[in-house]
Parts: sequence; structure tokens; C-alpha cells
Amino acid sequence: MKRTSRLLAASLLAVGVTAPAASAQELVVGFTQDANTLDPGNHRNRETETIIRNMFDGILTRDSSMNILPELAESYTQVSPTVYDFEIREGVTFHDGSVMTAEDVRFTLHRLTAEGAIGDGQTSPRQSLLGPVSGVEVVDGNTVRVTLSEPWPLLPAMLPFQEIVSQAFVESVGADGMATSVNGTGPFKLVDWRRGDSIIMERFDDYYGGAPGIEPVGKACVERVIFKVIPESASRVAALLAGDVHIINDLPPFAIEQVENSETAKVMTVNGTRSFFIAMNVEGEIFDDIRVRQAAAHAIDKDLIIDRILGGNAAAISGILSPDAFGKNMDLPDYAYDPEKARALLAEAGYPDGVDITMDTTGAYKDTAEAVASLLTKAGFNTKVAVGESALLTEKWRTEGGPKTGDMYFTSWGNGSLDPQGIFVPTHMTAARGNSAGYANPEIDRLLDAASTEVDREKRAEMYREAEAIANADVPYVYLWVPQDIYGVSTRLTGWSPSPDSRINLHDACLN
Amino acid sequence: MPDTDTKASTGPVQETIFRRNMRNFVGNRLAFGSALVVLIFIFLAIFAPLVAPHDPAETDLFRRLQPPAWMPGGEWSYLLGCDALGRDILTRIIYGARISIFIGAAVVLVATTIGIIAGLAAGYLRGWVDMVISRVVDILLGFPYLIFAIGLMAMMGPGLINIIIALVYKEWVIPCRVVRGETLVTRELEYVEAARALGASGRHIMLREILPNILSPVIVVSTIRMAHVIILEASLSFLGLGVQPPTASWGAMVSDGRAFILQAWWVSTFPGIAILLLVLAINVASQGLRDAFDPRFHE
Amino acid sequence: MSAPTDKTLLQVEGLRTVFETRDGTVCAVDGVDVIVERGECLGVVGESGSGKSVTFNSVMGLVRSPGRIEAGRIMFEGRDLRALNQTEMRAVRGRDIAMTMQDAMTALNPALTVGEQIAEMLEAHDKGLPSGRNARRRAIRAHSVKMLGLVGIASPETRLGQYPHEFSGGMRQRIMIAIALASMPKLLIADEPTTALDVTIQAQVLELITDTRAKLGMSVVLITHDLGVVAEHCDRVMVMYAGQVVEQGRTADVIMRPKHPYTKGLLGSLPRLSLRGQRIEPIEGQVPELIDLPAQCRFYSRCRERGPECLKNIEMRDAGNGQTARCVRVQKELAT
Amino acid sequence: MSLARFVERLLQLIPVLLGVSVIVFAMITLTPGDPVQIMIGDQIVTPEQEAAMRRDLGLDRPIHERFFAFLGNAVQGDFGQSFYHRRPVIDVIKERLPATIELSLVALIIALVTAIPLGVLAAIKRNSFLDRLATVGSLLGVSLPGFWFGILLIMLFAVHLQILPVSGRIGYASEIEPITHLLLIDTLLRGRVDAFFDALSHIIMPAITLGLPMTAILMRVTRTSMLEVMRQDYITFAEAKGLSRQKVLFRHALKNALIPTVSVAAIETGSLLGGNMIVETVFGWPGLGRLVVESIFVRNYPLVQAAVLFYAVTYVMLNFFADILYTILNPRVKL
Repeated sequence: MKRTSRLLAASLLAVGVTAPAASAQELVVGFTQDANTLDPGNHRNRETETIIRNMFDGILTRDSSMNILPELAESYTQVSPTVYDFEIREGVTFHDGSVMTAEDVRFTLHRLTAEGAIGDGQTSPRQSLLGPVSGVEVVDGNTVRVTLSEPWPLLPAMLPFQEIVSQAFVESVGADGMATSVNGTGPFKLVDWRRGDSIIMERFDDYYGGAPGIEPVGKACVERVIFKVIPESASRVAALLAGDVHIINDLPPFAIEQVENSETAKVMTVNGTRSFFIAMNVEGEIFDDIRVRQAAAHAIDKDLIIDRILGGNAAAISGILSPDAFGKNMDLPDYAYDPEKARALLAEAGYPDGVDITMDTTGAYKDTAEAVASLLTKAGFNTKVAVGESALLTEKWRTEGGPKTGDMYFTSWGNGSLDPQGIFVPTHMTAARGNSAGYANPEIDRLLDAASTEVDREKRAEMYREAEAIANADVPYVYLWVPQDIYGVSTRLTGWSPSPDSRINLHDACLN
Repeated sequence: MPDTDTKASTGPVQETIFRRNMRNFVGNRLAFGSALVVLIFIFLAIFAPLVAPHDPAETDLFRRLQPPAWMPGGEWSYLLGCDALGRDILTRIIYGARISIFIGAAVVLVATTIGIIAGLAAGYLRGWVDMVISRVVDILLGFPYLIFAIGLMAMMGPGLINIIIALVYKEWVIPCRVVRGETLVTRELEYVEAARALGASGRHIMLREILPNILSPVIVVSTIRMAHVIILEASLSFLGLGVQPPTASWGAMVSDGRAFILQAWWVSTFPGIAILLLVLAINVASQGLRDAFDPRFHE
Repeated sequence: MSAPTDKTLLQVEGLRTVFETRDGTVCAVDGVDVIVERGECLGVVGESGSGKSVTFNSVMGLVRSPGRIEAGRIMFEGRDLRALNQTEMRAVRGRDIAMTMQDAMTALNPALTVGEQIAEMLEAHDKGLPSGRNARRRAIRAHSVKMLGLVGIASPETRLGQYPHEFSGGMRQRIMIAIALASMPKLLIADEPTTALDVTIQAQVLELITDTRAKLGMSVVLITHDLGVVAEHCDRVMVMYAGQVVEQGRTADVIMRPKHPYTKGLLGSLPRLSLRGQRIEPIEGQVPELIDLPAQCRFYSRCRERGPECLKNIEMRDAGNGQTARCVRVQKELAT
Repeated sequence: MSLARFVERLLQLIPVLLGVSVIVFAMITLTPGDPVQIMIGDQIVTPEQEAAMRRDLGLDRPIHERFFAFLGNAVQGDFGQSFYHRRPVIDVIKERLPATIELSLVALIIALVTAIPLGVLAAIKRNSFLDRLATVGSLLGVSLPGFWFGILLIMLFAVHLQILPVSGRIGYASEIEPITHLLLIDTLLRGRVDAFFDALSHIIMPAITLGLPMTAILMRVTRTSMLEVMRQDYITFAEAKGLSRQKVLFRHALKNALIPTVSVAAIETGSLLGGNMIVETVFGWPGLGRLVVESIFVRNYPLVQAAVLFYAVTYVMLNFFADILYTILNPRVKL
């Protein structure tokens, strides 16, 4: 009897110990996914990058307003449309104490872009993120020159996605070692990676301070950072409310009120970079008629859905680009919500009694798609939502110009760089990967082609504005909205705000 | 022990036995009440369009996550509140009964039948039949079920029949294993040996001698598995492979509603209660029926 | 009914055991009296459902819910067994009164070795076992071997480690008897010990019981369908019908001069000379349901000698020579 | 168990594993969805880049060639590289499998230690209040979806009472040098009682959630078979021997009553292993289940193939133990 009670007491004590030992020094992030690997050059996964970006720095980085700033580079210059020079910062050390040099930068970029250079004869899956990079060299002691095979204005916007590794370290641990150990220049160094559970990092005390353009400069505020994997959204919210974690990503809109009402946590939002839209199969016999497409655009009350389902946390769009994107056309005409007009257009197109259609979507979008479908149904499109696995829908709708079988596809396209090239080309260029509508307009193709190599920013922006206006008139898609990214954060957290590219950089974050 | 003493005294005519059993069953108020609940659910399922207060697919975003009538913000015309798209939960539970009862009953029935036949054959005939069946069972059991179901659904595409097939694939092996194990023991018993000695055919022995003696554990397991099947359908919904919208199934309702459990508990709780109620009723009723009709349970 | 003497081991008086069913209260044993003298063998005969098993299960205190003993006294060596609590009763079971069951196949636990099943009997009724653990184990083993030897099982040492399914039917029956006798009980209730066996083996098992009875000086109650068995092995016999004793007396008397029409019916259906091995033939008609019986002779519906005088409760009547029967005619015969 | 029997049992693994391999490979082949397209996601790539990725993943070779290469390599313990982790899948699985096994074992133990006594009690006190309560409770157990029940537990114990952590396997502060990779065992082997209770506090909610349906099913099976056994002659005979109530119940009745319980438990452990993906998701449990399901959705073939084989081996081994237990309980059945 006595023994049992002592055991009980011991277990209660132990339990008490495990309840959040929330020292001001330890910041925990409740995150949707684990990193796939710790090798910054050998993955193709945004969540992985978000985590490891805290241990690695890039040549360039972005602040929370998406301005591109030098980080490991002191400065950079565009020598010609196809040549960029990066002056590398001095006095930066890796976590193991070795000095980072321009050679390491060259090595990193080479490792990312050259065939078979990532290790084991394989090529980095990030190669395509660096587009036409064809050569990297160290021109004088501290300058790294990047040569492109064709003009590519996107280069500075894409470089924050790449992190610098140590050549000596890579050569000593090999590809397998890179996957599980870290030797970066970032503000935190790796303590332990508990696969599928958490990544534990501690402050790197010899940190050079980070991008001078982002205040404050210096070593990180918190001593330890833990990314804790909690995939289920309700559990993530619960962990935040319980004080187990201090930041959670992907807070569902319906949980905003609850988090706001709690005394320990609050909500932070930032404009996202993912555009939602409905692709209409313009090759199909229903949607090849522009009147039908216009009818669909008029049938959907975007504001209602944004207000009711997304909790007001989204911006309606009339073209593919996010309002924050480069070259966004802010004067696009809107297809106002008008079910009567939609019916009339449908009747004009030969469907006076409405038309039966199917709208494909993935499980994650089921709710919104069903809401959209019921609006369409009220306007004469008798819409059936078909939920499918994303792998199957990708195969069905991303035919790259091949024949398509569906009617409508409720989907989205992410554009972390906020440059139109990353979203406009794949979704609107004839036979492009993400052109699920099967849309083909030579004028658009011409504009997008020209813009991709146009070096003059204003001219380039004008081309995109023109292209967006044409697409708006052709309505191959019903452009819906760009949702905000919603985070739940502890009220004790300061010095951190969410970033549109959905990174969680914790260099400046502090806990009270 | 009292069996031998009372058995001789049970009445002579078949019809009166049935009548007495029926009387016993009706007299067992709990079991009878449960049977009524099951019947009510079936009735609701069949006459859903006449009974349900609203259209199950009718969305109204202004009623999104509206609480049940008795809570602040509720309305009596939406008794159990509304789901994320403002659809009436009561209506969807009534319509959902169609899908869930159908899936549950069909899967358990088909799976149990297949399982019993295969299990009897394996356990009684032994030899290569047992070899083959046991290996197939091992393979299917060794194959993680959700992975199998996902693969199957991905191959065949979504749809009610495909869901049933995917579930039957998994479910039949369980009665099969149970029946095989019991048969292995039972076939060695003397009365079976006696029947064999008398020249009874294998089929006769399996169906007349062995089956009745091993049926009761199988039935107990089967009725309880029906709940499991309804939940499994929810798991498929959890993975986005369940019934297609806007069809309501209880499993899908619980699964979809789980996201709101911290904010709007009613969305997943009421369909959950419906599952519980039905499963409970089926169980109590089937136990009552068995107690009333199976002489071995007479007291 | 004779009064109890020093020789009386077991005396049951007015035993009434009922079972509650949904159809009503089944009175499986209704006012049964039994006397077993020390060292004697009492045969109990009756059809299925006549209450013979229930009577002796009641004696053993093994009537389980929904059954219960409603009335009666069960005196064993002067103690009222019904007044004992569970623990005291357990001490009686196995040690003072042991029992064997009809089918050894089902009565022996398939999951335990024969040795374990004998040993636990000895463990439960610690009769002069040594106290040290090893000594105790050795003593138990030695005794088990002796018991198996006693019931005629070859190489008992090795057999102890085997499971019941590894034995033949006759062997199993012997083992069950060995278990029952392991604690040297004063009374053995053998419930149809031969029904499940081949004819040749039946004889061996019965010899075994009779022999050990003589050796150990115990009393035996032999419940059986088989009048031949009774004739050969029992001192006295008791015939049961529909929960009542209908006739009892010395074996020779009952068999030669049966008084009750039911007993006559049983005997009449048998070839006189070879009683052994013959099962009693069912008499035409059915045993009445034991619920709400009318106050009349229970054999009435099947009796060839029935008359209006039978339509009342019938008491046991003395037919002389210690023989009694539950029939109105008995009185008549005596009168004439 | 004889050595011959053991070897035979191991040989039986071969057809099972072969069958599982064929099925998983066929499934992958027949299921539409292109790993390369999924990996590229919302990006633009040139056809050359796409072809290069395909070549890197070994997807440019014909199916039959891939199948035999897979079999050949698998025999040598090489299951290829995970498309996403860019490491040998065997490493990835080795990191995740112990968590899944630990969770399943604890769930199994919880199920057994609650289901068997409850089932026995319900059978002994048949139709009593306790029996009814256990019946309703067990039906509740199977009727509650795991994800729903799990979130409820989190709300109660982690958010309101704050006595248990929401997710994870052990606190960050506890670092344990692995021996068996099962934290509950390793912490004890290392003499770290505090870490043991830490790990225990993490595993308790997911294990209960995972074990609940199994508890319910095992309880029903135990109750039924106990009732069946209690009617047997050998129970009456045991009572006639004057044995104590405990001996009758536990030595005579339970041992026989557990036979169906063991065989159902063995089967259910299979579904426990393969079905804990949902619990792993809710509690952020770093197991294999979640990883495999995610891998299917992104068509990470090498990982799916290898993981399925690992599941199959684990399952067969578990059944092997169940069989041994079975022969102990029931000497009539020879393996």
C-alpha cells in the first residue's frame, strides 16, 4: 500500500516535470510536418526548408515584407543579363568553427546545379529551382560569379531558397551524413533530430549576426528552438492552448476565435502566396463556350465564401496573381456575383435548363469546393463534387497539353517567390504543366515568353499586367482568392512575425 | 448442468417453441427495445426523404457551425445544429443512416459468410486447402490494412461499392481465423468423430455438426465488428477516400467534424452518438435473440 | 423409511431443488429422501430428467444459478451440509464426498496434465502431506503414481505428464476415478461411470469401483441407466421418476418383486437373464413437464394400472423388508 | 517448440513476404499517379530536368526490371532510396519502426490487462450491473473513432488539467542512449526513472486511444468464451474436487477461455500495427504508420514497398508468438 502510493507520487511528480518546462529560453514551434532531410540541397519540400533555414543561411534572404536582402553576400550586382556577381561576407563561421569562404558558396551552387553533383551520382532535386544557371566560379578571392545560359531576372528572387553548406563538411560526411547532420552558418545549430517527433536546435553563439538589413543584428534571442511535429490541426491548437508550444502554423480559420479568446495565445496572419482557382476544361464541350465560363465566374460569390468559410482571411482575385505579386494588374474587371446573369448566359449558350457538371478536388479542399458547388448549382450548374487523391488528380489534370476528360478542377498553385514567372507561366502558357484548363492563347504565350527574359522591371511588369487582362477576358479559370497564412502564437512571443513565404525564421524571436 | 434436466421437458411442437421464444424475446424488455431502435433506424433510412426536416445537401453558409437548438444561437428548426457548410446535422444523420447501415450490414454479412466458408474448409479439410487459405490470410493480415485500402481505392477509384469491397477484403479474414481455430478443436471432438464414423459427408459435418457449435463466438465478434466497419469507413474518409460528397455517411460526418471539435463539438458528436446507438442496439438485440432462440443459452 | 443409525453416512430428507426459468419454476427434485450406509453401494436408476443427477449435485452443493435448493436436510456424518459456508463445503467436497462424471473426456480439463489434475486434488485437501516444498511435491507425486497404479494405468510415472486427449476413453474414466479417490473419500458419487464407454471396458471400470470400494471401505452411489450394473454391484437401489423417488429397497427385492408400475415397466422391458449391459428401454409416453404439476401420481399418464384413486398426492408406502414404493397399490397388496 | 518447427515457421515467411511483395508491387504499378510530377509540385521544369529526375529515381526502367531489381536487392537487405528523404529507406524505417512497435505493444498490453479481467468479471457476474456496464463500455470503445476520442483526451488531460503532454514521445530534456530503441525499456535499462515516467506520460494517451477498440473486442471475446467454458463439465468436476474459487476460475476456466482471446488478439495486433496511422497523426507520434500513408500519397514507392514488408515480418513474428502461446494454452492443438 505504502509502496503504491509512493509510486503514484513519483509518477505524478514525473508527469509534473514533463508539463511544459517553459523557460524563457526555449521556443517550441508546433509544426505540420517533419523535415525530410537536413541536407539543404537534397529535398524538394517547403516544410523541410522552413525548418532547416534556421540552421543554414543563404546568399540572399528576404525580410517579412518580401524584400530581397543580402545575407551571406555583402552585396550583389548584375553584370549583364546573364551574369551576376556576389560579394561574399567575411568573418562568417560554420557551426564547427571553420570559416566560410567564397569557395563554399561556389561549391554549394555547383552541388545544386551540376548533373550528378549532389552525391551518389544523383542530381539535386532543387536544380530546376535555379533555372538556367550554367556556371559558378570564384572570380577573385571573395566574389562568386553566377553565369546564366539565358537571361533570367528571377535569380535574386530564387536565391533565398538555397542555403550554403561547407565543402569540407560535405566531403567528409558524404550524402548520407548530410541528410542527418548539420554544419551551417545559421543562428541555430542542431542538437538532436528525433525523426518524426522533433528537431531540437540551440543557439549558435558565434553567429555573425545575420542580414544587416534585418534588425536586430546579432546572435539569436532564445537559447533553444524546437520544431515539434504535430500534423493534426486540432492537436496543434490544443498544444498552443496548453502552452506546450509557442508558435503553430496552419491555424484553421474556424479556430481563430478560440485562440483569440484565450489569454495565452493570439492569432497572426500574413498574406499568403497561394492562388486558388477553378480550372474549366476549355477543350471540353461545355466549357469551350466562353459564355458558359463567364456564367460560372458570375455564379460564385467569392466574398461570401471568404467571409463565412475562410473567416475573412483571404483576398479575392480576378487574375491568377496575388495582390502582392510583382506585375499584378490592379485594374482587372471583376465578374460580380450575379446568379441571374449566370443563368441568362447559360441559357444563351444553349443550356436553358442548366447543365450537369462534375468538379474535381482533393480532400483538403472538400469543404470550400462543396460550398462553391452549391453556389454553382443555384446558378444553373448542377455541380457534383468528386473528391480524389491528389496524385490521381495531378495525372488527370496536368496533362501538359494532352487531352483532358474532366469538367472543372478546384485547385491552387503556390508561388513562394511572388514573381509571376512561377505561377503565370505554368498555368497559362499553352500546354504548360499546370495549365489544367487546357487554355491556349498565342498572345499570352508571346507576352510570357518575352517577360521571362525581359530585364527592365517596368517593362516586364507591364507585360504581366497585359497578360493578366487578356486571361481575365478569356476566363479559362475562375480566379478565386489568395488566403492568408494564419499562425497561432503565444502572447509571450515577441520579435517574430509571419512571413508571406511561410518561413518561420526564429533568429529574432524572443519569449517573455 | 440444468440443461439435461430441462431439455427433455421442452415442448413438443415446433410452432409453440417459436412462439415461446418470441414471447421470451419480447419479454426481455431491453432486447426488445433495442430491436425497436434498430427498426427505427432502418425505417428512418428507408423513408429519409419523408422524415428529414431539410435537404441534406442544402448548404447555407450563414448557418455555418450553428449550435444545437438548446444552445445560444440555436434554432428549433435545426435541432442538432449545422455543420461547416450550414447543413442540418439531424437531416444528414437521417440520410447518413442509409449509407452507414448499408455499408456496415453489407460488409459484415459478406465478410462473415466468406470467412465462415473459408475457415470451415481450412479447419476441417486441412491439407492443401488449409495451406492455401492460411497463407492468403497471412498475406492479407500481414499487409497493413489502411495501406491496402488506400491502394485499392486508388486503383479502383472512389465509390460505395469499392468502399465495401475494400472493407470486405480486410474483414473476412477475421471470422475466417476464428472459425478455423474453432473448427480445428471441434473436429477432434467425439460427436464429430462419431458423425464421421457414421459416414456423414464432409459438407454435412461442417455445416450440421461443426458450424452450429462454433457460431456463437463468430456472431458475437461479427456484431461488434459492425461498429468497427462503420468506423473504418470513417478512417477512409479521414484519408479522403470515403463516400463522395454531398452524400452523408456517419463515418464521414464524424471524420469531417473532428477538425471543429474544439470549436463546434456537435458536428462530430451527434453522428458519433448515432453510430453508438445503432451498434449498441444491434448488439443487445442480437444477444437477446440468441438467448431466446439458442437452446444452449436457456436457463 | 428407516431411522438413521451409526452406520448411516449420508441422510437426505425432503430435498427440494428448483430451477427458475422464464417459463416458470422447474421442480427438478421434489421431496427426495436418501440414505447411504457406510460401506454400502446404492444404485440410483431413472430416465434423463428424473432428477438423479440434480439430487446428488445438491448433496455436493454444486447446484448453480438459476437453480437452488429450496428445502430439505442433507446430513453427512451428522453434519447438516446445507448449514455449511462455502469454505467448509469445499473441504467436504473432494475429501469426504467425491464425484465422478459421466464423460471423462469433458470432465477432465484439456489444458492441464493428468498429474496436475490429481495433484491439485491432493493440494486442496492436504491430508498429512509433509510441509517442506520439495518433500511435499515428492509426496504428491508418489501418491499420484500410486493412484494411477491403483486404477490400473500402466507406467503411471510417464503418464502423469500427459494430457487427457492422449488417453483412450476407458483410460480417461479410470483417471477420473483415480482423481476422485485420491483423497480417500468416504463417499463416492459415480454419475453414470460407464455410459460413455464400450461394453468390455464398462465391466473393467465397474470392477475397479467395486474393488476399491472394498479396499478403502467407502460408500458408493452409482447413478446409472443400467439395471444390470445395479444388479451386479449395488446393495440397495433407488428408482427415481420425475423428481421423486418412486421405489427403493434391497437390490434383490426390487428386481425380483418390483412394486411400482414404473419399476415394473423398466424391468419388463428387459430380458431377465442377461441384465448386464442393457439400458433401460424408455416406456411409452413422456415424462411430464416439471412445472406446476397437479396433485396426482406423476406416472399417471403412462401407467397401465392407473385408477381414479391415483389422482392425489401419493406418499411412499412400506412394502415390507425395507422396501418402499410410491404407489397406491402397494397398500392394497399388503392388505390382501 | 522444436527447432524443426521453428525453421518450418521461418520458411513459411517466404511465401507470405513474396505474396506481399507481389501485391504491393502490383498495386504500385496499377495505381495511377506519377512520383516525379508530384515531387515537382507547383514548379516549372524543362522536359530534360524532368527526365533527369525520373532517371535519378530509377523510374525510367521498365516495370518488370524494377520488380526483379527490387526483389534481388531486398534479399540483400537493400530496399533502395526514399525519393523524399534521399536516404536508404531501411534507415528511415529503422528510425520510425521502434516508435510504432512500442506504441502497439503498450496498446496491446493495456488492452490485455483491462480486457481479460473485465471479460472474466462480466462473465462471472453475468447480467449484473457490472456486466452491463462493461458491455456498454466495450461498445462505446469500438464505436468511438480514434481521432475523435484522442482529441477529447488531449482536451481533458493536456489542455484543461495540464497533466499530460499533447504530443511527442519523450520530453526534449530527456536524452537516452538507445539500446532496444523502445524508450520505456531503454530508460529503465539506463536507470533513468524520471525519463521513464516522462516517456510513460507521453505514450499513455495514444496507447489508450489505439488500444480502446481492441480492449472492447477482447473483452467481448473473453466474456463469451468464459461463459462457454463455465458451462463445461470440467468446471463442475473441478468444483466437485473442492478446489478454491480462484483455482476453478483461473486455473481451470481462464486457461481454456483464453484460447479464442489469444487468437483474436493476434489478428487484432495486425490491425493495430497497420492501423495506427490515425493515432500517430493525432498525437504527433513519430511512428512508421503516418510516414507510410504520406508516402503512398506522394508515391514514394521504395519506402512503401519496404515498410509493407517490415509490417508483414513484424506481423508474422507476432503470430508466431501467439501460436506458441496457443499451444501452451491448448495442448490438443499441435502446431
